[in-house]
Amino acid sequence: MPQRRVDLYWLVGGPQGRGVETAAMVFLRSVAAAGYYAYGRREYWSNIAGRHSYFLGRISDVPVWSVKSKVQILMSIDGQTVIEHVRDVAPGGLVIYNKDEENRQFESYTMFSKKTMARLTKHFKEEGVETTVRGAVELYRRNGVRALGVSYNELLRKVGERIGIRDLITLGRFVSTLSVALGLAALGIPRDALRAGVEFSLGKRPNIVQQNMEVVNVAYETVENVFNLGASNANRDKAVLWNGNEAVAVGKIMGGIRFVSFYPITPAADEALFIESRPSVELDPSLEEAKLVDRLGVITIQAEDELAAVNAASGAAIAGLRASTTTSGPGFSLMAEGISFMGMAEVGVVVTLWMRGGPSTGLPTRTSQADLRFALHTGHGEFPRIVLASGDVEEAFYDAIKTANWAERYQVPVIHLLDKNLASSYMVMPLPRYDDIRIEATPVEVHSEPILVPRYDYPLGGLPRRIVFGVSNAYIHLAGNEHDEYGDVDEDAELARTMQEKRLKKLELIDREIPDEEKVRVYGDQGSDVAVVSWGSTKRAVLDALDELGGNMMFVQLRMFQPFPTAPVREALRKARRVIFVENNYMAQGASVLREKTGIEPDTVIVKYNGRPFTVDELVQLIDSAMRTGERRIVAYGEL
Amino acid sequence: MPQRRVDLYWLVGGPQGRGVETAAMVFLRSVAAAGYYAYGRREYWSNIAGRHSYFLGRISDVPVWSVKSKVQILMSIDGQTVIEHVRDVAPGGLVIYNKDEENRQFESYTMFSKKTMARLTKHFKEEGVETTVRGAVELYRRNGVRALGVSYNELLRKVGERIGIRDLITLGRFVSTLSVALGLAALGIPRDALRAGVEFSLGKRPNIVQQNMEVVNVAYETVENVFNLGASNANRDKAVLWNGNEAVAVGKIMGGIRFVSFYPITPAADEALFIESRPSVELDPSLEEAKLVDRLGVITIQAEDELAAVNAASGAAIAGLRASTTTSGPGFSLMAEGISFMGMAEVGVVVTLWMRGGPSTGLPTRTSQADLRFALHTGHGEFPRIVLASGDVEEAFYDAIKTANWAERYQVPVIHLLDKNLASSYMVMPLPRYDDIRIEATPVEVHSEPILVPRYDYPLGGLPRRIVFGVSNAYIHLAGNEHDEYGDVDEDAELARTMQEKRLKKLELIDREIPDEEKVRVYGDQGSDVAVVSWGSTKRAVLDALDELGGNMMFVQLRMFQPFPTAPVREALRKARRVIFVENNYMAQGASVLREKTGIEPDTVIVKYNGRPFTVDELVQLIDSAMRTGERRIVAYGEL
Amino acid sequence: MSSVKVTMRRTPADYKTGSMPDWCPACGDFGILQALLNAFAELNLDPANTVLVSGIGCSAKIPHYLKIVGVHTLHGRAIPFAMGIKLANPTLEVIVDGGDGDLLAIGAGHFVALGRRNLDIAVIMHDNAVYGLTKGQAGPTLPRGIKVKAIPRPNVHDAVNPVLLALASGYTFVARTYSYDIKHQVEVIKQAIQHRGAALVHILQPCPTYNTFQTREWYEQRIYRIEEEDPSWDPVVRDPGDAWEKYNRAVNKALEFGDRIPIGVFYRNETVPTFEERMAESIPSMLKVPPVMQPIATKDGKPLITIERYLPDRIV
Amino acid sequence: MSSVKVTMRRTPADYKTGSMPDWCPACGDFGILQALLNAFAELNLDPANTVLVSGIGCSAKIPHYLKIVGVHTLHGRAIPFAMGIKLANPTLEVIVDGGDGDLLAIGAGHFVALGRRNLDIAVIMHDNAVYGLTKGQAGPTLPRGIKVKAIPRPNVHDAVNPVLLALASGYTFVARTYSYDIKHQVEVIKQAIQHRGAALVHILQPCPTYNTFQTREWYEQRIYRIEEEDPSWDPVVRDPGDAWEKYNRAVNKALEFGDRIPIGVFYRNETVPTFEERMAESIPSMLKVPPVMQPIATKDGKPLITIERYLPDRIV
Ligand SMILES: Cc1ncc(C[n+]2csc(CCOP(=O)(O)OP(=O)(O)O)c2C)c(N)n1
Ligand SMILES: Cc1ncc(C[n+]2csc(CCOP(=O)(O)OP(=O)(O)O)c2C)c(N)n1
Ligand code: SF4
Ligand code: SF4
Ligand SMILES: [Mg+2]
Ligand SMILES: [Mg+2]
Repeated sequence: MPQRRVDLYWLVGGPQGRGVETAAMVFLRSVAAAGYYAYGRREYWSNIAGRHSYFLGRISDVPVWSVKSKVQILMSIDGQTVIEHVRDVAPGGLVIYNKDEENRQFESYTMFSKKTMARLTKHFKEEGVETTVRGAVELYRRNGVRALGVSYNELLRKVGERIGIRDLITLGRFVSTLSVALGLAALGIPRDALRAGVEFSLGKRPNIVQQNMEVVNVAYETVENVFNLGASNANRDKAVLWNGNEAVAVGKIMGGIRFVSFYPITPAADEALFIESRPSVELDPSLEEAKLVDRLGVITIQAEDELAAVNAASGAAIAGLRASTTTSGPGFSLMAEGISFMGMAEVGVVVTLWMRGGPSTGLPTRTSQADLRFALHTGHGEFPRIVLASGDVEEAFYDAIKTANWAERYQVPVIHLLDKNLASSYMVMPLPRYDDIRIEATPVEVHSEPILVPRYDYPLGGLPRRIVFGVSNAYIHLAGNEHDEYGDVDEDAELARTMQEKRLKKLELIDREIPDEEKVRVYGDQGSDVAVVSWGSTKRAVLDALDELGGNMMFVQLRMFQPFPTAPVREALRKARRVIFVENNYMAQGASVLREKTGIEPDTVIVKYNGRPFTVDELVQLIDSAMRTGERRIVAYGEL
Repeated sequence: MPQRRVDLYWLVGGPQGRGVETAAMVFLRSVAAAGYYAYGRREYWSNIAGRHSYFLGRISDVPVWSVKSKVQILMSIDGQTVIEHVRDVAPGGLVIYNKDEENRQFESYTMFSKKTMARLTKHFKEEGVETTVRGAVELYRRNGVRALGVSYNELLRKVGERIGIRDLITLGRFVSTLSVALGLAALGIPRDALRAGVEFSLGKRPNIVQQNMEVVNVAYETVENVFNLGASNANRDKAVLWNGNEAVAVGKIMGGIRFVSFYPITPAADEALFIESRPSVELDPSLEEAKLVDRLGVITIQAEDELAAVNAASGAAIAGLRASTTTSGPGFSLMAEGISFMGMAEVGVVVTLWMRGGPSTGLPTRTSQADLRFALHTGHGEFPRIVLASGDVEEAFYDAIKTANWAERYQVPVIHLLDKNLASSYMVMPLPRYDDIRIEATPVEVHSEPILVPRYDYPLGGLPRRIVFGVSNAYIHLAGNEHDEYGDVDEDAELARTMQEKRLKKLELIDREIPDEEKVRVYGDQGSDVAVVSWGSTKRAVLDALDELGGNMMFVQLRMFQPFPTAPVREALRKARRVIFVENNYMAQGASVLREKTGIEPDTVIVKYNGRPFTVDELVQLIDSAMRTGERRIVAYGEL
Repeated sequence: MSSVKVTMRRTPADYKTGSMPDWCPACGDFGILQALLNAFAELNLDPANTVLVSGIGCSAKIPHYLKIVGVHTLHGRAIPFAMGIKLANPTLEVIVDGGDGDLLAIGAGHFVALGRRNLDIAVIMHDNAVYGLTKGQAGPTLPRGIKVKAIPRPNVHDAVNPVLLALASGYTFVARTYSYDIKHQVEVIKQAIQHRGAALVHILQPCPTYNTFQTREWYEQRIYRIEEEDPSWDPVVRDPGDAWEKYNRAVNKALEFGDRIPIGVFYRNETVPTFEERMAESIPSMLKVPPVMQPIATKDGKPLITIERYLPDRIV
Repeated sequence: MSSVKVTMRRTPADYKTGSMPDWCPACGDFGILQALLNAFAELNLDPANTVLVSGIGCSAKIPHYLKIVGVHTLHGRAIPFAMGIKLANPTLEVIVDGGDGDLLAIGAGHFVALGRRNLDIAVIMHDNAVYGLTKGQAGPTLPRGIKVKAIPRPNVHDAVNPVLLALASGYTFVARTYSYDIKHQVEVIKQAIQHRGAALVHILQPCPTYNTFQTREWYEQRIYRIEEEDPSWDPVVRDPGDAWEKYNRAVNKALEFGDRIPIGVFYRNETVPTFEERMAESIPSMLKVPPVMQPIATKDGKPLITIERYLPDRIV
């Protein structure tokens, strides 16, 4: 991999529903077209239009998937963005803003969070500047940030002249392209890369492309190339630009999942909707399998609620189809009973849980890692389950395939833990290594005559039979009550004990069969003095922070929480003199599992629970502080 | 307390719906009338009529609440009972059976569990006796049990002659009274005590009482007094005869709960139905409060599902009423989202969870302690909660009052953990010490003018305001989304952090305010070498087992699991050289919490997960075996 | 319904909070908010005794914009919360606001159960036929085969008819109105609030952002007022004997939903006892002293009841 | 519906398992079990391709007594499970059995949603108006004011009318029958199974143990066959143009439930596309090769699709 020549942090913001997403997509696709890897995390309110929303990202020559709390370039669609992010640009950085809004008071932005506004008002007052966009610009300058004000109206009028549109309101639709084009010009991204960006986010209709390219032209005429990036000389391989929702959706399909049920909920629904919009997959006609069907179908069901979603997926899995349901905290809460049923009836379903800020409706569009314990213990009674947490979009993709295999093989609920940070964060990801992917189909029992089959007649430590309805020629009974081998209800005490043992012994089988490296991964030198332990989407920020910190440190990523890899984790941490646990929640849930399962007590937990993920610089500072002070609990405050 | 002069174990069984419950109630009330303490646990199938059902119990001069796996007297309504319990009578004991059924084959009992029948068939074959009631009788005799066969038909005809009923089918309704009357006669319980028993379970209609007393007479004429108990000379104080469902129901009402929502489910519904059948409570007219209302009302709502039940209780609590909902595993699973809401919106509701055999529908009428972890972690996101487990019916009663106080004061969900073993086990319980009961009403804010009040404006470490709708003259906003002090939705990062802290700091307040003895109780000498640790309804069996074992042993009862009393538990176990954890589940969940919270690893866990509670003798044997062998995990098999 | 303390006459502005709605421009919810403000003022409701319970959705944000008691609950569960509140204190005015998804998809079971109870609350349904807040998926009232802006394929579900479902479930007040018609809404909402029993106000609420099918124009071409077309229309049951016929007529009217959409009151029947009244049969004190005002203990915190008194037959 | 392999003619006894029902003596469920046995035999259903999905309740024990594929699920959730099964393999015959509590209290939301989907399954509702298995609490179809054996006070809920609710929800086959009338049941159940679309069979099922009000006698005094009273009764929609009128007639007939209780077919309309057909619009292969039979990987376990092929526009 080439040296990191370019490493730049960016932010684009504006009112929700007024093109922030479009802008970010133009930006990401453009820098990708220029040959860079890139990353962008979306932050937004639970609101359709008007609230402040932004993308925070990074571009580099190598794959990247983390951010810092200060960016080099801030592109703004509106003045509120300029105000909200007044502390978020690094000295020497650049903020591009609309001069037309300079005089606007805080209060004129009617959807400004009361709390944020109050805090910023205090800050502005303390700094002695007026509570307007102009005041913000003044503060940027004081911090050594270059503030580039241009009149968006003037530029749009210029565009209008070229494309024959007069009306400023109509021209307003170009403001998103304009805002990032100004930034891309300042970065020195080759202008023609922006065509890909425009086509990607606005479609290829020539008229639209041409109009937007005029916006680009005007921007490039207006702003000088400050950062001088040019095209990347990294010569990277083909990659895919997607977010976690999409990576998991594609992973599922690749992993053979053919049924995805959901009830709309942030940040899970986009995964299902992605499949729903591409429900039929054309096979490569040269494949043997294409003779049977030329187009594979993936059923997505928008259920009437999550109770229907989880149990419909169970139904599909019972019939023999690889099935999944996807949700977030509130929906997952409603799935507890259905998951317990899977445990009892031995049904394998992938339950994808995109964690968001809780409890209750909480912060529906913000991130968190606060559902680990709930995922581990959800559903009444005791039953085997697999709980796996992915560390980044790439892992999430591969894990979607693996979890599909496991659910079918072990006939247990498989809870795939992800979060909002992964869901709506985009990255340019190297294409998968298809050769490393295995779809492990479990053999199906097929009988020549219709026959009664005892589905649960399998040896202790083994697996239940795999029956496919309409294929196996078997009639079976299946029950959520305690049952005998035939699935018929019985309450005999000995039977209850042995069936319970059969089911729960599957956990040991799973533990034996799944390789350790799926369960826990160690980055850096196993013999390091200091171990940072974490799980889920904090992975990249931790790795980047350790990179910056240097020194004798390793990162232990916990991936599987049930069955928990006690021995490998103990081994990984055996030599560590100091253990620091990092996670995005209040209660340090991962650390509590570590303690419960291994007896290892972290020296410090670093937690964050304001709905925002860790940034790299925050971790650098807090890990360093943990090392110096030995504090037992450190809370991260970063607001980006 | 007097010496234990009488200590006798009993069982009465028959087909569900053919008077087993009536018989047991006649029995219990009769021995109570004779001055004894008594206990009886009900075992039954998830079935309305026909399956084998029985009560297993004990009578003594002192309060008792445990059983052994061998009884001294077995009273049978049908032959299946005689067959099923062939190993359950102690040598020297007595089995009373119906000679008319002697020739009946196993298969003639059409609702015999297939599994149980198969196992018994094997046993009978091995013993070389025929698979009939007669074969069973033969086995009893071989085990040194006296088998007393009488023709029930003959006796009923004799009764019929005296009360003027000829038809044997009609006379069949007396078989339940007959079966226990025969037993009570053999025990030597004074005949007039049975009048109380009959009136209690069949009502006081003179005709009915007289007819049944004739049954009693015939029984007493038929059977000689074998055990010679007579009336108790213990001279005990007034007591109450009830089961756990009833004790909790009354505890709730006494604790000020005025709203109980439920959706029918075993073994919780009987608690709500008990209140529903006594919804209006007449006040002692001499009370000051009786001037305002002469009859207090307790609202019970049969909801359309558990989602409605939990959220309706939340609604009542939000309005300011003490509210509770009661359920079992499947229903509790459906309440997860509502409980998470309580955490966020700060609503105090007592959620009574009667655990039963799981997962899923599981063993709906059997016991288990497998929902501890789920109760601790149910609901997405992080929020404060109280989780308390009661050890016996007496504790359950007092705890129902305390949890009502706590829910109101702390405005958090309070999960009261109980189980089927408590729910439908009857005991003669000493009357409560009313002077020890405190109903701690939290002060209500009342304004003179309607005014907007920030419900969540309270200091870190404090408690939210208590507003009662229609009383406080306040209008407030309340939300399950993250919110500001006014309950209005805001997503500001700093606000999210501080609100999260406010909510979760309540846990520390709760921990400080609630005395340690509510959280953990130590029985026996703190300095003992051996500590048996347990929680919930195993308490009495453990205590009785330790009594029998003698030696240097103490019992540590964990009661509160959230907030967990880490320091007191560590202190209690500080000197123990050996820790043995006993619980009614597979995964040793209580032990895992102990490990997580204190770092203490039990030397042995003794678990049982066949839907049946521990018996005393089983524990005596297994604790002893743990001591001798040091095995890490011991599974109990007892089937009674 | 409950009596309202009249201390002063309030204006719609008196019910406004400082919070600005964060709905999209021209959202139909603005009309509903205005109608509520007006209706509250015209009824002069006491803000401290008026409780608005909402679910989750664009619609469900409404309590934050109203100076009354506002309880913003869970998606689909507003009705059970409202039931708890109303029973805890039957003197409160309790109103439920929710979306079509909220009340008829995830909440359909509670919607039906409320009819069976005839609890005295008013349900205001913001029907935009989409899931607004989750970005425009098909709602339960969107007709089959229609592809609105944000859904990838035409809707595969049939629409449910809220008025018919309410009638089938036992609501004793059922009406439909339109969110851009403030006057009509205010009339209907006032009646619903004043109605003694379970009331449904089905509001046709354009969502300009996502419902690109049932737009303002679409509705305005179809809507008509029942009583304008049929001046003899009288939905009110004055005598239990009339109920059958009026109910049948209402059901038949409800079936009409297509090229022509009737708005107005379909059915109103106060001869059915409310749930509170049914409960009070076994708990007589409930309607005299609201449960929240009943004592729970003696002054010094001792129990008000004893087992000896409550359960004499269990004493042994 | 799906084609049935006819290998031999089966008798009712062929569908019996060894398990003995543990219902109470004279329970109405015995009649329903017999009717299912007969209907299955008359339709000669392939046991391995016939799936009976039940909830939880006395009623829900029924699959254990039948030699077909039996899936005994969760209280209230049989319909979603059945949906997953049917979509995974649309060639299966899928039948749901449940109680009134199962389908109309805790499961009411799914009951309504099934109508909106018109998924090709048949729902057999055992309506005993009580919660049998939990010992006799009031079920959602028990009339208000009635006190049956095990409830401590007269029922405070109004009854819901399953036939009306099904019609309001969009079921395209709606019928009522009576559990002691095997012949009538068999006829109706057969039609429901053969119907292409969502079918409800509402079975009046006495529960001699707990429903001491709606007894055998009670029902038999009230029940009449629609087509006997009105020989011109024709509930079948043969042309989409007839649907409106037939639906209206069915709704009006459904309103009748009191002193006289009509049994028979209320409505049958096969002109509405089934959910499977609607889904197949975007997934054409689904009805050709059932999803469970479609390949998920190459023979050697490699993916069948690549990102390059599936998402060409995302390649950068
Ligand atoms: C249990 C649960 N599932 C899903 C969601 C996500 N969610 C939020 S709003 C909404 C739908 C909103 O639609 P509707 O009720 O019609 O209200 P509208 O936004 O259209 O006013 C959903 C599904 C949730 N909050 N909780
Ligand atoms: C979630 C959940 N809640 C409650 C129960 C308890 N439960 C078992 S059967 C039943 C009701 C049965 O009534 P119905 O559906 O009418 O069937 P029936 O027994 O009358 O045939 C209930 C509430 C359960 N199993 N699951
Ligand atoms: S999405 Fe629709 S319903 Fe929601 S605020 Fe916007 S216009 Fe209104
Ligand atoms: S309780 Fe009723 S429905 Fe259940 S088996 Fe007995 S008679 Fe049948
Ligand atoms: Mg909506
Ligand atoms: Mg029923």
